[in-house]
Amino acid sequence: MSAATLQSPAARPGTSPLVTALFRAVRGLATLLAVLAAVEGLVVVLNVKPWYVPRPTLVLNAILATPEPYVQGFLRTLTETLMGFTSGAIFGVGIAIVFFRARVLRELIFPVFVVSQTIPVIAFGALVVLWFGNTLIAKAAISFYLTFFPVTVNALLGLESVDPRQEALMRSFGASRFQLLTRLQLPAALPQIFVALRLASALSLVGAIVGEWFGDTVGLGVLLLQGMYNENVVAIWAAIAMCALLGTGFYAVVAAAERALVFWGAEQ
Amino acid sequence: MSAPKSSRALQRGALGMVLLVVAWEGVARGFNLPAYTLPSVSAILGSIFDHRSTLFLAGAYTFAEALSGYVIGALIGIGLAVVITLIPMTRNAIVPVATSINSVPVVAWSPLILLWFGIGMPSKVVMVALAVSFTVFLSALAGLDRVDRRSVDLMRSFGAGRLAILFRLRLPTALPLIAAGLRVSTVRAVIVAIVTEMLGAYDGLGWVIYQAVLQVDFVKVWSAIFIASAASLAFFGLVGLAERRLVFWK
Amino acid sequence: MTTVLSHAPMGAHYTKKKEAGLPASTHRPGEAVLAADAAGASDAAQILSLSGITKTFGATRALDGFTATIEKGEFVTVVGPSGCGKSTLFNIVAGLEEPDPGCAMRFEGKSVIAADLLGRVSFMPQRDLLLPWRTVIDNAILALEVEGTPRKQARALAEKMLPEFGLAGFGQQYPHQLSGGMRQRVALMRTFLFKRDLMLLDEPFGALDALTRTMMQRWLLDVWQKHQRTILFITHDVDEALFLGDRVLVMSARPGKVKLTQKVDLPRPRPAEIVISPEFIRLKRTLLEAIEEEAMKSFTAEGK
Amino acid sequence: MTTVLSHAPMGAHYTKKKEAGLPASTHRPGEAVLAADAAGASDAAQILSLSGITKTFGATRALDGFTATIEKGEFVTVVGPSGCGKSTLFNIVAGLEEPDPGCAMRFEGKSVIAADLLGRVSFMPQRDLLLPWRTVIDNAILALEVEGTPRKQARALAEKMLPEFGLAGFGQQYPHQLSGGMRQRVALMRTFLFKRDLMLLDEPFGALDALTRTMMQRWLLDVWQKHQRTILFITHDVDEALFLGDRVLVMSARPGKVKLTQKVDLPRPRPAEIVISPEFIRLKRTLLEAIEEEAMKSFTAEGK
Amino acid sequence: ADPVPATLRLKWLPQAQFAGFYVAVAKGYYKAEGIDLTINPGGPNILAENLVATGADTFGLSGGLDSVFAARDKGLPVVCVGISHQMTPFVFVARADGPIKTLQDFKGKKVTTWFTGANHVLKAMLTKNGIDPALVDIQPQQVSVTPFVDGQVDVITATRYNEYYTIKTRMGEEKLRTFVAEDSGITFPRDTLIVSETTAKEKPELVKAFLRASIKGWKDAFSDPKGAVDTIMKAAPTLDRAHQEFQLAEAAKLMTAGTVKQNGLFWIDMDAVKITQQLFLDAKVISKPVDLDATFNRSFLEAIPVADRRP
Ligand SMILES: Nc1ncnc2c1ncn2[C@@H]1O[C@H](COP(=O)(O)OP(=O)(O)OP(=O)(O)O)[C@@H](O)[C@H]1O
Ligand SMILES: Nc1ncnc2c1ncn2[C@@H]1O[C@H](COP(=O)(O)OP(=O)(O)OP(=O)(O)O)[C@@H](O)[C@H]1O
Ligand SMILES: [Mg+2]
Ligand SMILES: [Mg+2]
Repeated sequence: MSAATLQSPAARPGTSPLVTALFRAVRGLATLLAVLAAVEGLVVVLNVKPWYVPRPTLVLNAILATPEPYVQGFLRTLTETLMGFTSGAIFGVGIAIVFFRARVLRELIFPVFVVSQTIPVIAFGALVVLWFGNTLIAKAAISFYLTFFPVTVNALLGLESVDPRQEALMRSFGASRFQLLTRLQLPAALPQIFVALRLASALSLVGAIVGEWFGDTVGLGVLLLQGMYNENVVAIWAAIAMCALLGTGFYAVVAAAERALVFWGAEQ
Repeated sequence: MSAPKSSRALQRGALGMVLLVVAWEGVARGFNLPAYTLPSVSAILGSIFDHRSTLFLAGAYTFAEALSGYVIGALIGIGLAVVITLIPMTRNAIVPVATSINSVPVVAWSPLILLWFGIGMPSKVVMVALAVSFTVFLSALAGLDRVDRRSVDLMRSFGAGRLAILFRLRLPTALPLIAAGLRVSTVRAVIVAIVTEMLGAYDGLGWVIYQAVLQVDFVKVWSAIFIASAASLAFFGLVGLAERRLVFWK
Repeated sequence: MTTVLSHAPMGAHYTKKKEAGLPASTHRPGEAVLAADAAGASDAAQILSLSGITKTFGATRALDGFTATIEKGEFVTVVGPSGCGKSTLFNIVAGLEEPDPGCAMRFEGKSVIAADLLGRVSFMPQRDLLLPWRTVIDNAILALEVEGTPRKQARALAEKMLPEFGLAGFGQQYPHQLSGGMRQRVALMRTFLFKRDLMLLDEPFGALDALTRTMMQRWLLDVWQKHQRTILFITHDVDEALFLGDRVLVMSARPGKVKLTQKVDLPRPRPAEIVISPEFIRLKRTLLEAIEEEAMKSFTAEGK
Repeated sequence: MTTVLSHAPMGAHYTKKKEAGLPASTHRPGEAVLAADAAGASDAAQILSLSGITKTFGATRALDGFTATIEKGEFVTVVGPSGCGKSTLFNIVAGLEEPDPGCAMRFEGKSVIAADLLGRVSFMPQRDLLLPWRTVIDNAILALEVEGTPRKQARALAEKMLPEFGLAGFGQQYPHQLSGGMRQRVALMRTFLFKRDLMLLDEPFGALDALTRTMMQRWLLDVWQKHQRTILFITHDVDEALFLGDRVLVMSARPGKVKLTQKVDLPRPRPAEIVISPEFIRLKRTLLEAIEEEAMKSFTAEGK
Repeated sequence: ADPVPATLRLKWLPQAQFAGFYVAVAKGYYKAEGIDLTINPGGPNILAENLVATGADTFGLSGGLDSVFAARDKGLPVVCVGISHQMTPFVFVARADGPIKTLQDFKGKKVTTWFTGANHVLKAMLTKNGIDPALVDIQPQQVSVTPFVDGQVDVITATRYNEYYTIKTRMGEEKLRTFVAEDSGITFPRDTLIVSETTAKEKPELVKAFLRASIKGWKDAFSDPKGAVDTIMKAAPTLDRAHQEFQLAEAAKLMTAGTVKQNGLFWIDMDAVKITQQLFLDAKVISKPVDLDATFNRSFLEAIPVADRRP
C-alpha cells in the first residue's frame, strides 16, 4: 500500500468496515488507557498538587461513587446535543442552499448571521430562560446557535466548488434546479459539509453544556458548573472526562458516517 | 470577484443590517419592551455614544486579544494538520486529544487557564487560540487529506518528498477549506475572548458586559455587543476578502 | 440533399457562398455555407442551423462566424486543429453557453437561443465527467433519472447494455476503479441512454483501442440508422470522420469557422476495407490538406 | 540488439521463451520474453527488466505475469485492448504502485522494488492532472521545481518551449481556459522538462488532431534520438505504434501480459509515406490480428 | 383547592446555602400552604431580578441588596420581601504568618476581590480606616483560590461558606487571618427574597404562605442539619458532603445574625439597608437613592407571628 493510500480518508475496499471500526475502537481505547496511566504515574512521581491535576484513579472513583448523576447527565446532555446538532445541521445546510440559490438573499442576510454569532449567550442567561424556560428546547436552541453557522459556511463553500463542467453536463440533460441539487451539488458538497459536521459535533455539545448552566438540574453542564465553583477539582475532572467521552464518541460517529458516505475521497 | 460586484454585495449587506435595525427598533418600540428584555437600537446607540471612550478602549483591548489568539490558533491548527500529513503516525494521537479538549466548553477550561496564565491578556489569548486552532485544524486536515490521489502519485513520480507534495499540492488544494475555517474562526475568536473576559478579567468588552449584567444595565450590555459585532463583521469581511485573493482559481 | 461541387484550390470541395436567398446579416464574406441552406431548402428537413456563431473568452476568440446547417438524420463529423473551438461549439449547441450577441440559431425550424436547447440534445463532453460517488450503472442512468425514469427500470435497461459497451461485470464498480477507455465507454453509454434526436459526441472514441473503437463505431452507425438520430461527431481522426460521416466539416484554426464542407458520397453500409478504396483515399487527401494548412496556422499562431 | 523471429500462429513474430540462462523463478510458461533477455545479454544494455509482474485490485486481476525487458535507447510502444492493464503497468514502473509480491524488477542493472523508481523515470499519466491554480508555464515546470531548479530559470526554459508545443502565447493561461488537446500538450511538456533516461508516456497524443499529432511525433522522435532517451509509449493507434517504435508489445486482454513482441525493422528516419509501404502494412496486419483477438476477448469477458 | 403553582429561582445551583427551601419542599410545607413550588436553580449571569420582574419566576433568592438596588435603579419592578444573610457573607483572608496583620498593611499589597459588590465593601472598609484604596493593588478575583494558596496573592475574598472552606482545607484554619466588614461598621446583607410588584400587590397571601413555609423549612434545617444535608445531596449527589455540612452551619450563622433573634428569620433590617445604599451611592453604582418603602416590604413577614419567625 502506498503512503498516499494510508493517508486517504476513504476506506479502501477489501477490509470490512466493521472490522476497521472495531480495530479503531480498540486502538483508541488502548491509547487512552496508556495516556491515563502515564498521567497517573507523573502525578504520583512529581507529587503534583491535586488542584492542578488530580490522579485519574481519583476521578474514576468519584464517578463510580455516584454513578447515577453522571449517567443521567450523560444521557440528558446527549439528547440535547443531538437535538441541537440535528437542527443546526439541517438548518445550516438548508440555509446554505437558499443562499447558494438566491445571491441577493445571501448578501442581504449573511452579515446578519455573522453578527448573530458575536452575541455571547452566557451574557443572556436570563433571556434564554425567559424565552425557552427550563426546557430541553432551551439547551437545544443554544446548541443549534453554535452549530449552524460553520455548517452554513462550509456547505456554501462545497456547493460553490462543484465542477462547473459537471454542472453543465447535468443541465444539458435538462436537469431541473432541484435535480441539479440532489444529484450533483449536494453529493459534491458532502465532503465539505462533513468537515463542518465534525466541528459541529464538538460545538453542539458545548452549546448543550452551556445551556445547562441556565438553571438546569440534570446534565454534564450542571456537574461541571458545580465542580467549578466549589473548586472541587476531582468533580471538575470527572465532569470533563464525561464531556470528553461524549464529545469524542459523537465525533467518532460523525467521522464514521463520513467515511461511509464520502467513500470516494478526492477521486474525480 | 470584480469590484462592482463586491461593492454591490457590500451595499446589500448594509441594507440587510439596516432592515434588521429597523425591525428591531420597531419591535422594541412597538411592544414597548423594557430594556431588560430588548432595548431599542436608538437607546443602544445613544449609550454607545455616552460611553464611547470606555467602549472603544475595551473593544480595542478585546480585539487585540482576539487577534493575537486568532493568529496563534491558526498557526497551531495548520501546523498540527501539517504535522499529521508529514508524519501520519501522529494522527491517531492528535485527533482524539484535540476532539476531547474541544468537547469541553471553553468556559470550563477557563479556571485552569486563568490559573496557569493569570487574569491578564495571556489567558484570553490562550483560550482564543484553543478555540480557533481546533476549527482551523479540522478544516486544514480535511483539506490536506482531500487531494486527488493520482496527483499525489504524479508528484511522487517526480521524486517529490512529503514536503514538496505538501507545499506544491496539498496546501493549495486545502486552501479553500483552510480559508473557510479561518473565516468561521474570526467570529469564534471574538466571542471566546469576550466570554473569557466575563469569567475573569479587568478590561475588555467581556468585563464591561459582566459588570453591566450585574448592574442590570442591559443597554450597556448591548452597546458592548454592538461594538463586538461590528469588529467581528469587519474581521470576517477582511478574511473573506483575503480568501478571494488567495483562492483565485475558483 | 443537394451538393454543390464547385472547383476550389487544392482540389477541395468548397461550397461557395451564394448571397441570394439569405439575409445579409447572417453571412460574412469568405464563409463556406451549406448548400442546402443556400438553396433555401425547407426548414422541416433541418434540425439545426447555425449562422455566424461567434464566441469570445476574454481576449481569446474561440469561434468567429461559424455557419452550418445540419439536416435531420444526417451524420456530420467535425475535424479541426486542436484548440480551434470544436468543444466550444458543442457547448453552445448543447445549450450550456450563449454565443456572443448577434448570432442566429435555429433548432427544428424554430429560432432559439442556446439555453432553449438544454435537455433537447444528447451531449457527450470531451472529458467523461463521471460522478465519483455513483457506480458505473448509476452514472450511466444519470440522464434517465433526470428525465424521471424510475431508477429500477433505468438500471435494468442499463444493465442490459453493459456487454455492448464491453463493461459486463463492471456495473457495480466506481469510476476510480476503471481504466481510461472504460470511463469513456461509461460516458458514451450515459449519452446513448439519453435519447434525443440530435446527438453531440465530442471525441467519444478518443481513448479506445483500434478494435474497441471499430466495434463502437459499428454500433453507433447501427443506432443512428435504426433510430433515425442526427449525429454531430467531433474526432481528430480523419479516417474515422470519413468512415462515419455523411459530411465532414473541417474547421479553420482558432478562431474557428467552417473552412471546408466535404460531402462523403461513399455507399453504406461501409465495409472496413473501404479505407483502402481509391475514393476514400482521395477524400482523405483532400481533408488532410485542408487540415494541415489550418493546423500549421494554429500551431504557429500566438495565443489570443 | 538480437532478434528472434521464430514462427508463430497467424504469422505473428512471437519471441519464444528460452528457459536456459534465466532463473526459473522469474518465468512462467506461456509468456513471451524478450530475445535479448533470453539470450542473457549484458545487464548494462538493459534499462528495465520486468518479470512476472502481477497486480490485483480486490477481485480484479489487472496484470498477470507481465514479462519484458527494455534496452537502453529503445523506443518501445505498447498496444492492447482497453482495460487490459497498460496504465497499471505504467504506474508500477513509475514507482507509484507495488506489484503483488513475488514479482521481480531490475532497473539499470539493479534489482529494485517499485518505490525505488520514484523520481527516476519521467512519467506522463493518462489524465493530464494539471493543477488548476498554476498557469500553463507553472504546470510545465512542476517537476523542475521539485528537483530544485530555481523557478525563474525553469520558467525561462519552459517559455522557450511553448511554441514547439503549439502553446505560444498561452503561458499565462490557467488549465480551465485550455482545450482538451492543449491540456494534453501541457502535460507532455511537463514530462519532457523532467529529464530522465526512461520516459513513460500513457497515450500522450490521444486528444490531438492528426497534424498536431504528426508534428508532436516528429518532435518526440527528435528528442529521443538527440538525447538518447528510452521511451515506453502506450497508444491505441497501431499506425502510431509502428511508426514510432523499435518494438511493439501487444498486450493480452485483462489480466494483461505480453501476447506478442513485434520488432519493427523499418529504417529510420521514417517518412510519413511509410504507412503505405508493403512492409508497414504487413506488420500492421499482424498486429491488428493479434489485437483483434484480444480485444474480442476483453470485450465479451465479464469483469473481475 | 388545588395547590397554586409557583417557582423559586435560586441565585445558584442546589447546595446547603439553600437547604431550608429544599427541606420545606421535601416535607410538604409549601403543599400544606397551598403552593406547588418548583425550585429552579440559578447559574452564571442568571439574574433572578430579571426573571421575577418579567414574571418568569414567582419568587427569587437574588444576589443581594446590591442587585436589588441595581434592579430598582434600572426600573425593574421587584420588591424585596425578606433578607436571608443578615451580615456580610464574605471575609477578606490573609496568611496568619504573613506581613498583613491589620487593614493598614493592605497598602501596596495585592488584594483580589469580586467586582460585584465585594469591592465596594473593601473600599468602604479601607476608607473607614483612613486608607486610600488607590494605594492598594486591588484586582479582580478569578474562580479559583489557588493563586492565594500558592502565595501569588496577599489577600483574597472568600464567602464564609464556600471559598473559605476550600482555603481552610488546603492550608489549615490556623494559618489564616480574616478581616470582617462588621468590624469596620459595615454590613452588607445578601441573599434577598424578591417578588414582582404585581405579585406583591395582587397575591399577598401567596407571599405570606411562601414565607411561612420557607421559615418552617429553615428551622427544620437548623435543628436537623444531617437530614437537611441529606435532602440537598439528593438534589445534587456529586457534592462534597463535608463541605455541605460546613456550609449549612455557616449559613445558619449568617441567617441568625443581627436582629434576627428578636425579629425572626428573613427580617429586613432597614438600618443595614440604609448603610448599604449609602455604600452604593458613594461608589456610583446607583445614580440616585431608591424609594426604600417601595423596594422593601416587611408587611408579609409581619403578618406571621414573630414567635413563629424566630429561629
Ligand atoms: N473557459 C474558457 N476561458 C478562456 N478560454 C477558453 C475557455 N474555453 C475555451 N477557451 C479557448 O478557446 C479555444 C477553443 O477551445 P476548445 O476547447 O473549443 O477547442 P477544441 O477545438 O475542442 O480543441 P481540442 O481538440 O484540443 O479539444 C482555445 O484556445 C481555448 O484556450
Ligand atoms: N484502483 C483500482 N481499483 C480497482 N480496479 C482497478 C483500479 N485501477 C485499475 N483497475 C482495473 O484494472 C484493469 C486495468 O486498468 P488499466 O487502467 O491499467 O487499463 P488500461 O490498459 O490502461 O486501459 P485503457 O486503455 O482503457 O486506459 C481495469 O479492469 C480496471 O478496472
Ligand atoms: Mg475539445
Ligand atoms: Mg489506461
